Amino acid sequence: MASILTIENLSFHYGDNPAPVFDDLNLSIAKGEFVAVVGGSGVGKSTLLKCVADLAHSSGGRITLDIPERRGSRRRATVFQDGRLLPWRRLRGNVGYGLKGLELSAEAREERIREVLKLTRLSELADRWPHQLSGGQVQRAGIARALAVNPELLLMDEPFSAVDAITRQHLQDELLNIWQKTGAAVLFITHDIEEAVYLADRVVVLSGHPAHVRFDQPIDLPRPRGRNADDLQHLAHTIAQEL
Amino acid sequence: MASILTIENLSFHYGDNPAPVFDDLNLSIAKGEFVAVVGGSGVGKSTLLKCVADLAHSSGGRITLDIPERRGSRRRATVFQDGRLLPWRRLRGNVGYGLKGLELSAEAREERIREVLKLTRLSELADRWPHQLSGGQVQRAGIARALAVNPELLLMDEPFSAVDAITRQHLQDELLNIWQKTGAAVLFITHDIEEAVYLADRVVVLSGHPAHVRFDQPIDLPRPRGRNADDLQHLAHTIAQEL
Amino acid sequence: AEPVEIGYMPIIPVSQAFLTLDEDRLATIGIQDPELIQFQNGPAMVQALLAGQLDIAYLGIGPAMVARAKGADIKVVASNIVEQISLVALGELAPYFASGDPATAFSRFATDKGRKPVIATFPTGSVPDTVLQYWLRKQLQIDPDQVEVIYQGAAQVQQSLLTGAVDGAAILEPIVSISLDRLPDARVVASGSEMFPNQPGAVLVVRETLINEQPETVQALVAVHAEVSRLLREHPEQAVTAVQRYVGGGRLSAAIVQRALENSSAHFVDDPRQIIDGTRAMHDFQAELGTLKADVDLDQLFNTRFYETLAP
Amino acid sequence: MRTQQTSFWVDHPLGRALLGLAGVIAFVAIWKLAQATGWARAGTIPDPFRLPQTLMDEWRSDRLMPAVLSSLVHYVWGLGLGTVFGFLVGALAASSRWTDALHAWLARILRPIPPLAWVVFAIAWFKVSHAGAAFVIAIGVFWVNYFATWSAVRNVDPKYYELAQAFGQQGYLNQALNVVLPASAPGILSGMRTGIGQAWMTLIAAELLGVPGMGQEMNAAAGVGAYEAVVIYMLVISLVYTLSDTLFARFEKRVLQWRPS
Amino acid sequence: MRTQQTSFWVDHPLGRALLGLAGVIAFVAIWKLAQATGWARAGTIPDPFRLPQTLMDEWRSDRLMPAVLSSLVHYVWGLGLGTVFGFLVGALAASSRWTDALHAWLARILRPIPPLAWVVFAIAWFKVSHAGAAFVIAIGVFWVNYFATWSAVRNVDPKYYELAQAFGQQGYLNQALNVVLPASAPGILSGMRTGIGQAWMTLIAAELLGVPGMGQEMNAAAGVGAYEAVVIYMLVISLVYTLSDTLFARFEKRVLQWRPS
Ligand SMILES: Nc1ncnc2c1ncn2[C@@H]1O[C@H](COP(=O)(O)OP(=O)(O)OP(=O)(O)O)[C@@H](O)[C@H]1O
Ligand SMILES: Nc1ncnc2c1ncn2[C@@H]1O[C@H](COP(=O)(O)OP(=O)(O)OP(=O)(O)O)[C@@H](O)[C@H]1O
Ligand SMILES: [Mg+2]
Ligand SMILES: [Mg+2]
Repeated sequence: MASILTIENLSFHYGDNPAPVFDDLNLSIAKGEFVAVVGGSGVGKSTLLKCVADLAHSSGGRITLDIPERRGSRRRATVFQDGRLLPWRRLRGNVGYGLKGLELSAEAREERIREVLKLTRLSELADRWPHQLSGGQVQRAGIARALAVNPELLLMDEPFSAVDAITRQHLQDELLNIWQKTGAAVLFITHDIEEAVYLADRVVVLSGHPAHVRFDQPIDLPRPRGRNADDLQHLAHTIAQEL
Repeated sequence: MASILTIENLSFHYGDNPAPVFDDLNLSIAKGEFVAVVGGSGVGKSTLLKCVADLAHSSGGRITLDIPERRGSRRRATVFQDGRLLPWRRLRGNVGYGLKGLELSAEAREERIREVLKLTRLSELADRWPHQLSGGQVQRAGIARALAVNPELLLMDEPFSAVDAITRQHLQDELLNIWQKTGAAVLFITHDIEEAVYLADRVVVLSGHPAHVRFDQPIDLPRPRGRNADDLQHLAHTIAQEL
Repeated sequence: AEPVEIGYMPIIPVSQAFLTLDEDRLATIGIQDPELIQFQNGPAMVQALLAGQLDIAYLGIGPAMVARAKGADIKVVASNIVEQISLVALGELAPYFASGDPATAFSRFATDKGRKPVIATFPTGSVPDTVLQYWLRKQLQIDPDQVEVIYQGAAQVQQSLLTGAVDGAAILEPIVSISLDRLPDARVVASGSEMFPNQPGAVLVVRETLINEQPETVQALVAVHAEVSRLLREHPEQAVTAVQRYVGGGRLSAAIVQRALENSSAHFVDDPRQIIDGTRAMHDFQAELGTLKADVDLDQLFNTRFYETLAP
Repeated sequence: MRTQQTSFWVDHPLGRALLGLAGVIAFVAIWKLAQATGWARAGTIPDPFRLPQTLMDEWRSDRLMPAVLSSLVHYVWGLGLGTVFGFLVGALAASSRWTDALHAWLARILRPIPPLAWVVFAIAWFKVSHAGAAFVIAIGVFWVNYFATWSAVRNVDPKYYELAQAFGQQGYLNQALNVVLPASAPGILSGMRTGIGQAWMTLIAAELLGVPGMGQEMNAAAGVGAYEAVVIYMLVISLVYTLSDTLFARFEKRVLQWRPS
Repeated sequence: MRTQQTSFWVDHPLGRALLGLAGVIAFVAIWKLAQATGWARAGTIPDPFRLPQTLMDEWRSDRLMPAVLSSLVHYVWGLGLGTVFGFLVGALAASSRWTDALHAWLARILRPIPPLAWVVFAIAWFKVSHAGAAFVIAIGVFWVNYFATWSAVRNVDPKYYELAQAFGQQGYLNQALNVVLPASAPGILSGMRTGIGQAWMTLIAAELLGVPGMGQEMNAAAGVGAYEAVVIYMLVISLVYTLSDTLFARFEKRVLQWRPS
């Protein structure tokens, strides 16, 4: 299948820190593929996401995106690890932040916002300021904002880390739902290996300094998958060994 | 055993929001007890912690702390859900933030900082500014800061949510270690029920609006516990049913 | 036609202006609804003249020279006042003038008090400053370093005298009269005629275009000027109401205004020919001091024709 | 356990007003005392108890209202223009490195020129007119806003730019309106509020130009030692200032309602 | 994919200096043009090409250096005192609701009083002295710092106070030094930088008091129509200002090195 994202020989280091985070990293994601990335804290997962989202200047290598522009949707959208709501917009305004410029009618916009708020179970809080939300609510708002723009490539940085188990399962299933419906590719960073195996087509393990792809495990389990199925648990165990 | 913390008929609502988060909440923690709190996103776990840490003004009820002052340690210390490092202090300075006023010699202070940095595996990053840290590193710094003051009551708000599985296990075990050595009481908020069961003497489930203690499960498993032991899994399952 | 613009400063030396601005007198001159602009200092007035504003202006001879030198097409058609600057001394300094030769007063003061007397005046190059310097150097013929001169604006000189921050000031009316009124031990220790005989003060200037286009208006203006000058000389008490309205924004008591006018009455000299020599002397002295930056052609500054028509 | 403590004195508007009044009364008492005990020489500072009389005099002689109205014209225009341009230039300089480099030296040359020196140029350009006075006032206000805006815009947390970039909102104007402006609003508004006072501070200097107004009246009154009148004009200015400052504080609070407090 | 773009003109110090120079040259060109074409009336604005000669004159006649030195005394003291007190009062008012309420009215009364009006009081209190001039300068600087500090302290995110509370660091001084001060440093420093320019802007007014210095020389030169000399003094002031501003910008950068950029 055609690659939607190709990372070749990527190298990167933070301005004042000469030690590179990556030095010759390679990764590609096919159209419609769900790739999960796991790895130790500080290995460079968020940095990788930043590079893909074009928020950081790589010092070498190439990142190629092969995504056509489509009306009403962005090529990429990012769920940040730190939530990153604009404190001067109410929740509704934050969720709709990416919609400007998408050539949507006002109703279509409203509809999208309503939809993602419902999906993330935030509808009742739409008029709150960000500082009036709990940690998990902020995180869900970040997810809603990214889903609202209907992206072709969805970049998610530990999107479910701050929500309770029930909400998490709900959001996982909604995400799979959307992914299957829209055919978007997903780059999903998580610390929860079972989550990775439950969701992804492929789990990539990053490790080392500078970081490289240590392990790349296709998950061929049929969908819908059972969360506690033995084969899933087994795969998760295999991957955990590689961490 | 004597209660170190007693919450009686606590009621609370946020300034501009008339709907109470709690209305008649009761909870107590014995000296040296490890209590885990689980509950849905937005139910009021962080708010409860804030009340106990005396960071919020309750609108009714009583919170009694029965902790004597001890030289070289604080009565309470908090690990915030959002990390909350001071951006103008380097990591080392953040970790040592609570030590001032504890009547420790300069060497003893240095020693404590060194110890907790080592424990949270941050020693090499001690001279970084907070904005130069990854999400998990910020979270670990928050943990280190709280451990450094050697508290009698440790309040932790989803302290391990942003670290990878390996680091998480390491930190869990270090926490248990410290808990057993110091005899401190711990109020531990988490979304991971297995984690709660693995760590705690008692798991408390909060739910409802206003929130109340829906379920209070003592965990009588002998320590050290096996992470994948059947009885642990079984208890976790029971609790998950209550969520 | 555009209204005639008349500029003035609200000070006693241009008292003629306040009398002239009376409705009836303006009608005689043939000026209807003039635009009046009140200035707080000379430099602003010079700039306004240079910028092409003001058809008629009452201002000090110093600013008039500067404006002319900088290229403003103005002519002095009449004088307002001469010898209007006096030296006011306060309690500590005044006795030294009463008890002996003024030329040694400052040194005797310095010997007794162990410090130089402090005299306030307007900024370097201003008329009061020039007069003070002239007095020290030419009249008393003493070393000007015997006194410490400080340079201030009108409000500050006033305040310095009242608070005793200085020992004296070379200054104009009405500050002289106010000081004498409020400070019982203040004295005028040198009058204008002693400090700089025939020293020119404020003048009436008219723009050349006005002279060329409406000579009859200018003639009438000068005639009225002469008339009110005579009034000021002979019956200063009759001018009090008009002057009081302008000087100090109308906040001075009639008594002080009257005192100031009476003190000055002999100095309201309106004949421009009488100040030509004084102006030259002043110009030369300023050149000597180096405070005169502008090169002014004095022959071009005066236009005595209108006054001569009145009093050949 | 802490409970919500409120105090009448600092929380209730009336309490605050009374405290404020207490501050003013203490000030006037010290003033009168200085005057009465002769600690300050007679005649050198005004007598607070003679102020009401002076106010009546100024009012009756028809000097007060025209001066207030004329000064208000200078104030409103000067403040408006100074604020708008200070904000625009500051924002432009902080957000475009080219503009910044191009004007950096010039700003440093022009910045310290005092309002009194600008008066000379104001006359050359605007003659003696309300426009000239407004110009001089605008200069003073300009720099305060310029620096406040520049600094506030420079201090915007880069993580918000990342966000804008990530959601395709990086058009200059879009980013300016949706990110830079709200993020720097606290600093910018603080500068504007400083400017509201700065404009009055420059009033005397501006009206030395020769245009009528409260500055001119103050100067004239000081020139003849009428210090009570000077104080009256100051108090009138304070009154107008207090009004505008209070209004602006309200506005500021509304705009910044998103802040946690 | 973006790559790190650097441009000689805006990144290299030399490039920036050249751009800055270009800005100044353009300015002088417009000025000379205005003068030469008579767009500005003859005599109303000085001739830029005669400035070097004037500079030599001022230097040789031994007026320049004493004036510079004397003004520097006023400047340093005025700026120093104004900054320190503005900062202290602003910080106190913002952090204690009692102080705030007590002084709120008084501040609003005193705030708009112009430096020129303060000169009158300066004479009464300090006679004609350097102290008086420094006082007048300090007033102008005071308010700028007062507002900047007040606003910066008020805008500190409350989550940091929570943190201080949670770790037993709530002593007033401790919290001030470890939380309030660093959190509000960007705003406070921006105010201080504004004050560095403000102090020079108040110089003429301050020296109207009667103390020698550049302000007085400018005033005298303007009085006799020596506009070139006025410009020379302005340029000298600009030079000193540029130096102090540059030094302060360095200092600011050091203090704020913790900021992401
Ligand atoms: N400042 C505030 N003003 C108003 N409501 C608030 C404020 N802070 C939190 N809330 C609301 O109070 C409720 C409890 O919040 P809290 O942060 O305690 O939740 P939580 O249990 O910690 O959730 P999470 O697991 O998502 O962190 C939430 O519904 C939240 O929206
Ligand atoms: N601005 C910065 N300057 C210097 N180093 C940085 C900066 N930001 C991150 N780093 C370092 O780069 C490394 C990779 O960071 P990154 O945020 O990508 O980690 P991560 O894999 O997302 O970790 P986590 O799971 O903890 O979020 C870390 O060691 C971190 O300390
Ligand atoms: Mg990360
Ligand atoms: Mg929470």
